[in-house]
Amino acid sequence: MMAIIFCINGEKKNLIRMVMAAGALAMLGTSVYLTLDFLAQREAGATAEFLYCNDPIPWYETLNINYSVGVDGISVAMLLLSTIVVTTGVFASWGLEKLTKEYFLWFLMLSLGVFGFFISIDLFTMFLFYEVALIPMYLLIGLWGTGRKEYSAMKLTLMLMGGSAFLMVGIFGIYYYSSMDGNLTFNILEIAKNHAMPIDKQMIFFPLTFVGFGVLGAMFPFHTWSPDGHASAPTAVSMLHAGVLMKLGGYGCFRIAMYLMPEAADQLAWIFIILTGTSVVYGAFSACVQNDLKYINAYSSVSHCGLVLFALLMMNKTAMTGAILQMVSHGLMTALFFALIGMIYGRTHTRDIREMGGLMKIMPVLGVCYVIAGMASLGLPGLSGFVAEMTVFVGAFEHSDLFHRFFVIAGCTSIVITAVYILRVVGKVLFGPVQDKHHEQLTDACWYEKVAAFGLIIAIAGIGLAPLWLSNMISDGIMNMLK
Amino acid sequence: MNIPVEYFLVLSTLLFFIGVFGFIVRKNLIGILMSIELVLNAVNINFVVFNRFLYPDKLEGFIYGLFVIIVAAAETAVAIAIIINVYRNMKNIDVNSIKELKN
Amino acid sequence: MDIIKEFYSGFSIMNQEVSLVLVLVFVLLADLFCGEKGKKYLQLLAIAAFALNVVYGFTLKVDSTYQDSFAGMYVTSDMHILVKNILNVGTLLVFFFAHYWNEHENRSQSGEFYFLMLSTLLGMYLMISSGNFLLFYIGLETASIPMAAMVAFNKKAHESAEAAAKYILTAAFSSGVMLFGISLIYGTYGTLYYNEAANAFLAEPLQIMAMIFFMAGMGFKISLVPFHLWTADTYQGAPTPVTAYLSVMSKGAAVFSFLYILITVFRNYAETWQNILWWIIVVTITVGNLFAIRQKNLKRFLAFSSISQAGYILLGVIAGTPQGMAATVFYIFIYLFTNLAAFGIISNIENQTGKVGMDDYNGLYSTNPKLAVIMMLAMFSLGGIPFFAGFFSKFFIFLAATQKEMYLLVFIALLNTIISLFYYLLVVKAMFIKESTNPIKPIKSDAMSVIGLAICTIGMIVLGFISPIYEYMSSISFGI
Amino acid sequence: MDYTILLLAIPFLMFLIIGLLGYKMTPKFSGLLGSAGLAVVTALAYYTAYRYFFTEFGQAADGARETIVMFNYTWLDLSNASRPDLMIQIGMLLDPISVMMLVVITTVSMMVHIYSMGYMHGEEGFQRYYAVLSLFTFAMLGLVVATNIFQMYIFWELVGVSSFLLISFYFTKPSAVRAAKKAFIVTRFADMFFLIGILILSYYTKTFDFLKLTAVDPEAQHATLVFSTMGGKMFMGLSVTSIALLLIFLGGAGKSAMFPFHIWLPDAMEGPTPASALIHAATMVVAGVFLVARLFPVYFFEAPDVLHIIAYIGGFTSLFAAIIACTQTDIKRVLAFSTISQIAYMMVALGVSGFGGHDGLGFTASMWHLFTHAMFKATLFMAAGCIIHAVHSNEMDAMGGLRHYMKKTYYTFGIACFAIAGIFPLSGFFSKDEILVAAFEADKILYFCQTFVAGLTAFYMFRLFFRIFFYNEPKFEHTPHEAPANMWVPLCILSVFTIFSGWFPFSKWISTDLIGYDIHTVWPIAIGSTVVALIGIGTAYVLYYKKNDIPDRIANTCKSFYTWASHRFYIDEVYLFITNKIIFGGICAAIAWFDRHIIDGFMDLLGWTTNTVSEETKEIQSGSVQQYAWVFIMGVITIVTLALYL
Repeated sequence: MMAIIFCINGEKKNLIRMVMAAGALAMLGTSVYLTLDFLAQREAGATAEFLYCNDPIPWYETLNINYSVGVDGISVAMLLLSTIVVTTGVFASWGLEKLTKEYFLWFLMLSLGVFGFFISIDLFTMFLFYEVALIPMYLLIGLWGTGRKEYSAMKLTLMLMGGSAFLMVGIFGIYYYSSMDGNLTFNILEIAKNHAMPIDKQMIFFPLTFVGFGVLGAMFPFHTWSPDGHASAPTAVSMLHAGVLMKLGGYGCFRIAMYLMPEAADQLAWIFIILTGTSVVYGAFSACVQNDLKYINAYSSVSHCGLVLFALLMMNKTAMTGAILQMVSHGLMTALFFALIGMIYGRTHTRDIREMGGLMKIMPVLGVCYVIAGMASLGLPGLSGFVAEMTVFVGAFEHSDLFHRFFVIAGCTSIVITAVYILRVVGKVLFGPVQDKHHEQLTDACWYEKVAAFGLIIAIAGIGLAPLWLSNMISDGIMNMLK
Repeated sequence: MNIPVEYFLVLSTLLFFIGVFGFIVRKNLIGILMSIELVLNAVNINFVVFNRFLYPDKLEGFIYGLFVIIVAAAETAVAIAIIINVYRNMKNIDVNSIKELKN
Repeated sequence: MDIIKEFYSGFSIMNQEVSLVLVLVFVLLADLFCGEKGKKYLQLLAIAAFALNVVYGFTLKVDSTYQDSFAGMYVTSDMHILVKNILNVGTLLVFFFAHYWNEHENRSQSGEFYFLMLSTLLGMYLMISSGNFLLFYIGLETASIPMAAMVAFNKKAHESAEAAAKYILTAAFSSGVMLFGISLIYGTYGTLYYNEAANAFLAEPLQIMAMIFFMAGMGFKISLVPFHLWTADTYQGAPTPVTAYLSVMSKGAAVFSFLYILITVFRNYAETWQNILWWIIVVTITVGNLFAIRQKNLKRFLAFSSISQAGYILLGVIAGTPQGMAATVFYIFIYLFTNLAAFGIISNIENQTGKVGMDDYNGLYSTNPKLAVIMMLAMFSLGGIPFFAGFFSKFFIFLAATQKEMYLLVFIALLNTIISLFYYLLVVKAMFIKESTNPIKPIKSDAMSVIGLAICTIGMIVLGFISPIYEYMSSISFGI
Repeated sequence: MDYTILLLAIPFLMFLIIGLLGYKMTPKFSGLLGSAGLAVVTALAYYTAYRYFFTEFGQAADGARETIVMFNYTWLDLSNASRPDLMIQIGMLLDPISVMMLVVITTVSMMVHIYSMGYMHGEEGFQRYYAVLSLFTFAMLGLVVATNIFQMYIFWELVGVSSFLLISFYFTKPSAVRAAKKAFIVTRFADMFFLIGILILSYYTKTFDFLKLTAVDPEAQHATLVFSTMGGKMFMGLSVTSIALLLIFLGGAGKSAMFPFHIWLPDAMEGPTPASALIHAATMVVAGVFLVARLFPVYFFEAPDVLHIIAYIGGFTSLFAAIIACTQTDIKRVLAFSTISQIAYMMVALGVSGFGGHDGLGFTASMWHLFTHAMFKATLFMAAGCIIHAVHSNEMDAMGGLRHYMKKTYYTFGIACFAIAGIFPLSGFFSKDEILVAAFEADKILYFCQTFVAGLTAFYMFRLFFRIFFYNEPKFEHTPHEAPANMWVPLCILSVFTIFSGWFPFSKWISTDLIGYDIHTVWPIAIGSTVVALIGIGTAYVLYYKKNDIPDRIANTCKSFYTWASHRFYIDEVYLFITNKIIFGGICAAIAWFDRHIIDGFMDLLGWTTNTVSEETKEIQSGSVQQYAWVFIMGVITIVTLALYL
C-alpha cells in the first residue's frame, strides 16, 4: 500500500487520493470480512483463544523473538474500529492540497502501526508497532497542523515517548520473568500460561507498564499532550489519533499490564482507579469552560478514555466488555467530532465557539451530524455511547464497597456534565442567531465530507441499535482473558 | 648500595604529577609538550623499576620502556608539526590562542 | 630454525593486517610515483584496492573459536575478524564521502589522506586483536597519532589547527595517564599478557587504581564523561570526513578492545568496574544530551550526540555477557551506518555550500528532498525509532543491560532518549517544518557520495529486519 | 409476537423516513404521511385495548387481569458470573396501565398530528417537526410497554431528547435554545438518580425485569419475591431498597416536574404549542407518575416510607404550583403550572394509595386522573394554541372578549376549564373526587391541602378563562378569527373525551392487584370539593369577569408574597446561581486553570529546566585544553577515591 503511493509522482494528487480511498476501502472490506468470519467460526465452536494465528515465524531465535499474529474478539473489534476510522479519515482529508503524497504516506505508516499493534501476539512486535504508530504524529502535526503546531507536536511526541520509556522497562521485566525454566519468551500467550513473575516483581513492573500505556490512554495527570496535540493536528490526524491511537493505551493496559500481571493489577488497582476516576470527572469539568471546539473534544476524550481504563480496572466481565465497547464507541464518535470540527473550521476559519452561531441554518447537514455526534457522546440510547456507558456502570457496580461505589457514582455524574458541555456547544455554535455575517454564504458539506460523516454515523447508530453481537464477541474475548 | 623500591615509586609518582601539573599550568604549547614528556618518563621509571626489582628474570618492562620512548618521539614529532601549524595560523604558540572552539 | 618457522607461521593468522599493509604500501608507492596527472586516478585506485581488502576480509574465518600467535601477543577470533570487517566497511564509506573533498580542496595530499587513514585503521586492528598491553599501546598510538595529522589536514583553517592541537595534546596526556596505569598493572600483575594477568589476581587497591587509570585512557578514546571534553572541539574543527571517521571508527575499535580487556584482564574486578561504569554511563548519556540540545553547528551537535551514543554503547559493555558483547557489536554496526549517513549528508552539503549551521538546513526538504529524507532517517535511527535499525540496536542493548538486573540504569537511559529524541527532532523540524528565506540550493551530489549514501540508507532501513546478522554475532560472541 | 410490534415499528419507521427523506418531500406530504402512520398505530392501540379489556384475551383464570408479555428480545447482555440473567431486553408488556397509556398517547398524539398541520402550516422545518413527533410517539409507546426497567430508561432518555428537539424547534430564538438546554439538563440530572437507582436495585435484586420485581409473594402478602435476598442492608439510616426507590422516584420527579425539578416545564413552553400539548401536558410529563405506578407494589411493600415522601412532595408541589399559576400572565405558563399541579395530584394519589381491592383506590384514581387530565389539558393547550394563533401573543393583556370571534375554541376551552375545576358531571370531577377520597382515607392533612388546591385550580383556570374570553377587549391589530377546521376538529374530539371519560368504570379495569372492584362516589367529599371549586370560580368571576381594580388591590395588600409568587419564588435564580456561579465559575474554571497552569505547566517546566541547564552549563566546555586536562585528572582521582573508599 505504502509502496504504491510511494511510486506515484507527487503531482498527481487525485490519483493518490483514489489509490488511498481504494486501499482504505479494501482494508475496511477485509476487516468486515474478518469480523463476519470470526463470528462464524465462533458459531462453529472454534474455542481457541486466538484465531487466525500464524505459526510463529522465528525472527531473532536467540532472544526468542517471533513474528506471531492472531486475533481474538477484542482485537477484531479494534481492527474494525481502526479500519472504519482510517477509511473515513482518508475521505475527511480529501481536500488536503499541501504535500498530499507525504501526508498520506505518514498517514499510512500510522495506520500500519495501529493494525500491527492490534494483531500482534509477540511483545516485541507489539512494542515495535506501538512506536511506529507514535512517531508519524510528529510530522503529521508539525507539517500539516494549525496553530502552535510545532510546540504541540514536540510536546505530544516527547510525552508519548516518555510513556514508552516506562513501558519498555516494564516489557524487559516481563521478558526476564517470562518463564520458570530459563527459556524466556516474548509471546504473550506463553507468558500468561507460564505466569512465572513473582508478586513482588509484579508490584514493580505493573505500574510501569500501566503508566506507560496510560500516558497514551490520556490518564490523569499524563493527559496534557492531548488537548494541545488535538488542537493543532489536522482533521484526519486528530480523528485517527483520538479515535484509534488513544485506544492503543487502553488495549495495551489490558492486554499486557493486566493480563500478564494479574496479582499486581488486583492489588494496585485502587491507585489507578483513583487516577482514572479523577480523569473521568476532571476531563468533563474542564471541557465545560473551554472555548475552542477541539479543546472541548480533547477534554471529553480525556474523560471518556478515563472511563475506559476505569472500567478495565474493575476487572469483571461486564465492566471490561463495557470498556472495550467504550473504546469502540468513543473511537467512532470522537472521530466524527473531529471530522466535523475540521469541516466547520475549514469553512469558518475559527474554532472559537464565541465567534460562531446559527450554523444549523447555514450548513444543516453538518449541523445535524454534529448534534448526532453530541448525542452519542452524552450517551443517548440508540447510539453507541449509551451501550458502552451502561455496560460499564452496571459492571462497575459489582464492587459493593464504599470506595468503588463512590467513584462509580462520580462516573455517573460525568454523564450529566457531558450533557452540559455538549449542549453548550450545540446551543452556541449551531443554534441561536448567526454571529458572523460572513458565515452566511458558507456552503454545506461536499460529497467526500458527507461520505466521511455518514460512514461514521452509520457505524455509531449500527452499534447503538444492535449492540448484542459486538458485546458478545468482545465478552467472549474477555472470558478467555479472565480464565 | 641499594635503594628500596618504594623510593623509586615515590619519585615516579611525583614526576607524574609534576608533569600533570605542568600540563595544566604552562602557557606555552612547547612547555605543555615537555610536561607530557615528564609524565611519560615517570611511566618509564615505573616500568624499569618494576622490572628490575620485582621481575628481574624477564625483560618486558625494559622493552616497554623503549617502546614508550620511541612512540613518544613520534608523538612529539607530530605534535611539534601541529604546533608549528598553529603558529602559522595564530602567529603565537600561547595555549590561550587555541580557545576559539568552545561551548 | 623451528623458532623462525614458528615466527613466520605467526603471521599466518594475521591475514587482515597483512592485506591491509599491502594496500597501505601500494597506496604509498602509488602516491610517490604517479605524477601530477596521475593524481586523479590515485583516489580511485586507493578506494578500489581497499575495497578488495574489504571483500577479502569477509572471506576470512578462524577454524577454532580462539587463536593466538607470538606467544599470545596477537589474538584473534571470529568476533575480532567481524569487528575488523565492520571497521573496514566504515572506512570504505568514509572514503566514499571523502572523495569529493579530496578532489576539490585537498587535491595535492589525497594520497597522504588515504595513507594516514589506512594506517590508523591498521593501528585499530592491532589494538583490537592485541593479547598484550605492549601491542595494545602500539596499536593505540598508531591509531591516534596519524589521526592527529588528519585532524590538522586543511592547514589553512584556524579551527583545524586548533582542533588538531587539542586532540594531540589531550591524546598524549591521556596516553600518559593510561601508561601509568599499565605500568602499575605490570608492577602488580607481573605480566603484560592478558590471559596471564587474568589469573594473577590479588584484590589489592593498587590493581583497582591501575584499572581505573587504564579506564581513563580508554574513556578518552571512547569520549566518556569526564574524559570527553576534547571531543566537541576536535569534531567541529576537523575536516568532516575525518570527523566521521573519528566518531565511528576509533570509537568502535576502542569500545571493542575496552570490552575485551575488561572481560579478560579485569574479569575478577567485574563488580568494581560495573559499579564505576554504571555512574559513568549515567553521567555520559545525560551530559551528552544536555550539551547537544543547545548546539547550532551540526558537526558539534553530532559530536555531543555521539558522546551520549557512547554511553548507550557502554550499556552493552557493562553487562559483560556474551549477549552484551553481541549487542555492543551490533550497536556499533548500526551506529556506523546511521552516523556515517548523517555525516555524509553534512559533508556533502558543506563541500558544496560550506554551510553546517542547523538554521542553514531550514526548508531543506523543499530544495533537496532526497538528502532531507536520508537525514531524517538517520536522525530517527539515532533516536531509536522503528522501523529503522537504530530501534533494534537500542532495544537489544537495553535488553543486554537489563539481563544484569540494571533496570534503574536502563530507565535513566530511556528517559534520556526523550531528550535525545527532542534534539534529533529539532533537525527534522528544521528540514521539514521550518521555512527559510534562502534555503540551500538544490545540490548535485557526486557519484561516490551517492553510492555511500545509498549503502547507508539501505543499511539503516533493512539491517534491523535481517536477523541473521545479530544471530551470527551472538553465536560468536563471548563474555565473562 | 404479533401485530403489536407494529405499535413500535411504525412510528420508528415514520421517524426514519421523514427524518432522512423529509427534505425531499413537500411539507404537506410529510405531514399527511406522519398522520397516516399514526392513524394506523392509533387503530392498533384501540384494537389492543379492546382485546385486552373486553375479550378473554386480557382475562386471567381467576377473573383478574393478566399481564401479558407479547415479545421480549435480548438487546444487550450485561450478565456476569454472579448475575447470570442481567440482560437489557426490548419487549412489550401489556397490563391495564400500559394499555390505558397506549390509548392516551395514541389519541392525543393523533390529535396533535392533525392539529399541527394547521398550526405549523408554513413553518420552515415542518418535516423536522413531524419526524420528531414520530420519534416522540415511538419513544413514549416504548416507555409505557417496557418489560424491564432498563428498557424504560432507554426510552425515557429518548423521550427526553425528542422533547429537547421540540422545545428547540425555533432554534434561532435564543430563549428557545436556553429553554431546551434547561429542560434537557434538568431532566438529565434527575435521570442520573434514576440510573443510580436502577443500578442499586439491579445489583441487589439481580434483575431488571418488571415481572420479577413486582411479583407479589402469594402467601405472606408483604415482600415481593426478589427482595427477599436484599435483607436489611442499611446505608445512611435507610434500607438500600428505600434509597434505590427514592432515587428512581427522583428520576420520575424530574420528568414529571415535581418540586424541585419543576423549573424546566414552564420554560419548555417555548416550543410549538401542539408539541407542548402532547409532551408537556398530556404524555411525557406523566411518565414519572407512570414509573411509580409501574413499580407500585415494590414501593408499597418495600419502601412505604418513600411512598409517604412521594405523597408529601406531591402535595407540596401541587400547592406551590397552583399558587404560582394564579399570578402568571402568560397563558401557556399558567397552563404549565396547572399541569405541574395536576401531576402532583396524581403523585399524591399514588402516595396515599393502599394495596389490593378498595385500598388501592388511590392507584386507580391517579391513573384515572392521568387519563382525564391528558384529555382536558390537551384540549386546553390546543385551544390556547388556537388563541395564540389568532392574536399572535401569549400574553393575557393582548386578549379579552374573544368569545365573539372564536366560538368553538370558546366552548371547548370552557368545557375543559369546568373539567379541570372538577365540576359534575365532567370527567375531572370523578377522577379528582376519587383522589380526594383516597387522600381523606389515608391522610387528612393531604386531603385538606388538595381540596384547597382544587379551589385554587378552579380559580386560576377561570381567571384565565375570563381574561381570555370576557374582560375588556384590547384593540387587536387585526381581528382574531376562528382557527381552520383541522385545528378545531381535534379540539372537539378531545372535548368529547373530556366530557365522557368520567363515566368509564376505571376501577373495573385498573387496580393494584389487577382485580376489578366497585367504587362509589363519597358524596360529602364530592360536594365539599365542588363547593370549593365553585368558590374559586366565583372569585375568578368577581375579579376578572370585567376589568376592575380589585386584583391590583389584592396584589398590593400582600405585595411581597405576590412578587415572590409571580417570580416563581426565585427558584430559577437559585439554580442559575448554582450552575453559573458555582459550577461553571467555581469548579470548572478552577479545574481548567489548574490543568493549564499546574499540570501542563509542570510538563513545560521539565522542558524549560532541561534547556536552561544546558544553557547554563555551556561554560564547562570552556575551550581551554588545560581545563580539559584538569577535569580529566580530577575525574580519575575522584573515581579512584570513590572506588577505593566506598
